[in-house]
Amino acid sequence: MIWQLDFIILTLVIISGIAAISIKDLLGAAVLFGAYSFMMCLLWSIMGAVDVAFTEASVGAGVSTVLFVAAVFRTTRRSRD
Amino acid sequence: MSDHFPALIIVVPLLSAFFIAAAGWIRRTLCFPIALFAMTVSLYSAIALLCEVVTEGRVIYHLGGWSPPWGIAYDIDYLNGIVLVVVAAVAFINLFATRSSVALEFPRKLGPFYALYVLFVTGLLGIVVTGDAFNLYVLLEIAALTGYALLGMGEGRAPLASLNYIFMGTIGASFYLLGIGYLYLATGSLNMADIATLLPEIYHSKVVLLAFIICMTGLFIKMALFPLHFWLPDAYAYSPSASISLIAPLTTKVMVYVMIRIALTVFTPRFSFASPTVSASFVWLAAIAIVMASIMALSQKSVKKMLAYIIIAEVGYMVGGLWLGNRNGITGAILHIINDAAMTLCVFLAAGNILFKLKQDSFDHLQGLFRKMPFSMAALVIGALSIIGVPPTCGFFSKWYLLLGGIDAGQYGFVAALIFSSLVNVVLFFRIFEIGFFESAQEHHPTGRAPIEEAPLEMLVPLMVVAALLIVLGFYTGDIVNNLIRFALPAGIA
Amino acid sequence: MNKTIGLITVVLCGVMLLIGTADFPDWGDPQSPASRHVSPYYIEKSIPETSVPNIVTAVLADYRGYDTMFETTVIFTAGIACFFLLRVRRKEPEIRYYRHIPTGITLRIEQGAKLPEDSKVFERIDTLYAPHDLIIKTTARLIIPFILIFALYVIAHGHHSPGGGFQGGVILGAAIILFAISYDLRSANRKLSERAAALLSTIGVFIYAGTGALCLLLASNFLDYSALASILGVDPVTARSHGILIVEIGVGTTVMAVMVWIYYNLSSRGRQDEGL
Amino acid sequence: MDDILSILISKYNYWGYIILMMVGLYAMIIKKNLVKKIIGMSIMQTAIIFFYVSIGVKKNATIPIITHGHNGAADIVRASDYINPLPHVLMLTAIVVAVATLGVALALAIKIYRHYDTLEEDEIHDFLKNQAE
Repeated sequence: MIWQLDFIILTLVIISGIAAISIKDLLGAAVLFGAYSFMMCLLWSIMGAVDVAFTEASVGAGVSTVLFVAAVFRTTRRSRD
Repeated sequence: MSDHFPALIIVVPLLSAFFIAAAGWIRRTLCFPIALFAMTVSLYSAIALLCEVVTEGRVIYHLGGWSPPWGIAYDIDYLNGIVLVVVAAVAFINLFATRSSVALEFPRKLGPFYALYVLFVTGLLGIVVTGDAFNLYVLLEIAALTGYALLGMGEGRAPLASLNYIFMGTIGASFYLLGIGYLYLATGSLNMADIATLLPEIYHSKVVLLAFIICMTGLFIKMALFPLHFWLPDAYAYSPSASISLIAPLTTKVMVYVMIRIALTVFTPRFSFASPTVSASFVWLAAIAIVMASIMALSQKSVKKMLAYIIIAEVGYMVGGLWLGNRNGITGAILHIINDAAMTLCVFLAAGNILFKLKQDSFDHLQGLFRKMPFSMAALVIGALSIIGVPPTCGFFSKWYLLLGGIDAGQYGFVAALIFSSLVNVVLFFRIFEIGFFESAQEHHPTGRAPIEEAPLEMLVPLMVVAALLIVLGFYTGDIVNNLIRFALPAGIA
Repeated sequence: MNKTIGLITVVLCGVMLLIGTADFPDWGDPQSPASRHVSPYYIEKSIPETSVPNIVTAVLADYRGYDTMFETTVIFTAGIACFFLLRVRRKEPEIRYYRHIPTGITLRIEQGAKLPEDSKVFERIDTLYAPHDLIIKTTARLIIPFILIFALYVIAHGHHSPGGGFQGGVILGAAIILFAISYDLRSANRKLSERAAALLSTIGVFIYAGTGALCLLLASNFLDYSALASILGVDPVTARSHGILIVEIGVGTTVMAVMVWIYYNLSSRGRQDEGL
Repeated sequence: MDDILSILISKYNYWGYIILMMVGLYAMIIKKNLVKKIIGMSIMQTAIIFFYVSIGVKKNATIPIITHGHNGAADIVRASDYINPLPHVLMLTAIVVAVATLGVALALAIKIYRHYDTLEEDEIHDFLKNQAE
């Protein structure tokens, strides 16, 4: 495992996490949350946690995002913060 | 089969929950009998288990045949045994008492309701019975998830209150999980008994201290200790009355049990009570919680919301009792788990009966209720006397032990808070009685429909049983303390 | 005001946690307590005791199988909770329209009248009717079989490679959700109705707990799969391996059904008529 | 310089988890939008999972799948060759719990929207205040 690579991905994770909670459009937030989960899954597979990474890829980046999109679609995209 | 009581107590309700969920789609009338069967079996096994603990000592059950620390084990001593019986008994009695209101409130969703009911009880029983710190987290989440769903089904503000409960509950559970992670990092084990043997070598480590603080913070959020309580009143006040009389008596009490378990079994008294300043600050926190919750209860205008603040004050009693760190204090805390579960059940069932007939519970509508619903109101009086702490009822005795513990430890602030809250409770309940007894009765239902009468018999009988239980528990306090709670205390407590 | 208090709480939490890291063992240290005490046992004994090379699967479904049973129950609970909270039943509208696809004739069906058979010749049309996009529909039809096969592979091959019941179940569920998105909720409901999803979720978790209870009936401890040896006709170690496979199938079924069930309820606000 | 770098390498993952945890808590406490709060909740749960996975890492070790299968059972499996599998197992469970909580939270959010027609917490409070008057 290469710590430089690990470090870069960790930075990306933090950036997409902060972006997900600060963007005004909720659909965008849902998609950014998907990106966050996917980066996280990469990070974990670098750390050797293949099963956890696999689960996060299918749950966090997959189904969670779909559920978020479904909920946003059924409510509203508008957000004031 | 008798060797497998520890497994039966969980497995039977769990399997029944699946049958109920399936029956909800096939034949709805089957749901209640299956739930009844599950609760009966778990109550029976809980009592049998407590008897086994009394006769043979600690019971350890290896799940999957793997011995701890590699596998998960149940570890039942006096402390779990007592709480198990309390949880199973409350769930059993409440199942009868709420049958009519469930049929009224969720006519089309009986299957999911009873499945969630049984799963909630399974989760709590699992929390109490397990000897594995991580397993406790998973069961905590089952109890919490079912709780969110049961509370969120109410009218109006309930979903928002329940969503706030989700946020706070998740923060609490996540903090607990993080604390367990710190313990795992420091010791490499997840089994409570194993952690307890490994910890003494590393008591000085910051990781252990932090694990302790994080775990306790998480549990304080979960049990709604005063500054972290704000999710509870709304969540409880707007919930359907069929679910609240199950959740209110059990959730906070089981969380207090978890706190006692973590503080006494995992960290051992040597660590938990090592620094008098830490213990004293927790006791002060509890004292402030009691006083503030009592004051806030005074300003409420509906029965359920007032009771919710009383629950927060009661949590303060138990937290304070534990952190007094002496024999009387901890005895009082454990005894209060039993008594408080019983009296909370009693008052919430009474409030449920009032709501069932009146459809609302604000103080303005209680006039003349003593004449209209004499039995429900009588039960409310007994419950209230117990919460206030009037002698033959059980509430007096646990309060007595707590007071003794406070005096032993020299924590007069806590003693004063206890007395203050008793006085406030007198005011709170006598206000209700005054409205109900002296103010002129309205001849008709507030909305002008059928006149109010006593709740149906199947709701009254369980309520009467609970009210009688409050007095019986009071008479047998000596036996409970001497034969059960005395052995639940760990060695090395003054 | 609230914002400041919140910010102070958050920063305090962060600082507290940061101080704690000072006493952490170095990252990746093989001699840290976490790697020395319990976990070596799993690594060294999982093949001799369960004959499962993927240690995570062995620990997940056997050594700590009780946790996993409740993990499945959590998912099941979430499914029931979403249904309990959201589901509303609406009466069918008085007048419904069906189109006979070969001829293009539209039929008007009034309350109480006999419905056309639920066949491929008729198509329901109403205000909720969403025309499908040909490209998306065809692509989904091409992809879904492969996703399903991959999901089954993930469940079945969990012993030897990353994966297992949970991941496979999620992928299975995702395939059905993809179908529901690319067609519409009504078509998906015809393939896997809500009732079927609910019953499947129950069955899956029942397979898990029932396997455990079966061990109990065979006079072993709960979830002790080696007791299944007498039924399966193999030695206890292989029986553990088979037991893991059985419970993984149960987990997969529940997870698949619940994911679809939650999606149905969330995407239609509990009405089960119109999806995304 | 080397010292600082080695401290950085040995601890930065733990700092990363603390930052993510703070981001999640911040969103849950301060944001007013309910979906934002739910996202914050998920971020916080992922941060804890990240912490657990970091505990399990072992230098010079491979993923916890034993490579030589059934026939090589005679080979000795050394614990130091494989990454600690226990945190992974725990975190699989935690991920499942997270997605279950997410589902219930979103269901409640939709129920709230059905009732109040908004997802902003302060707007809901205004609505309730107006209703009470």
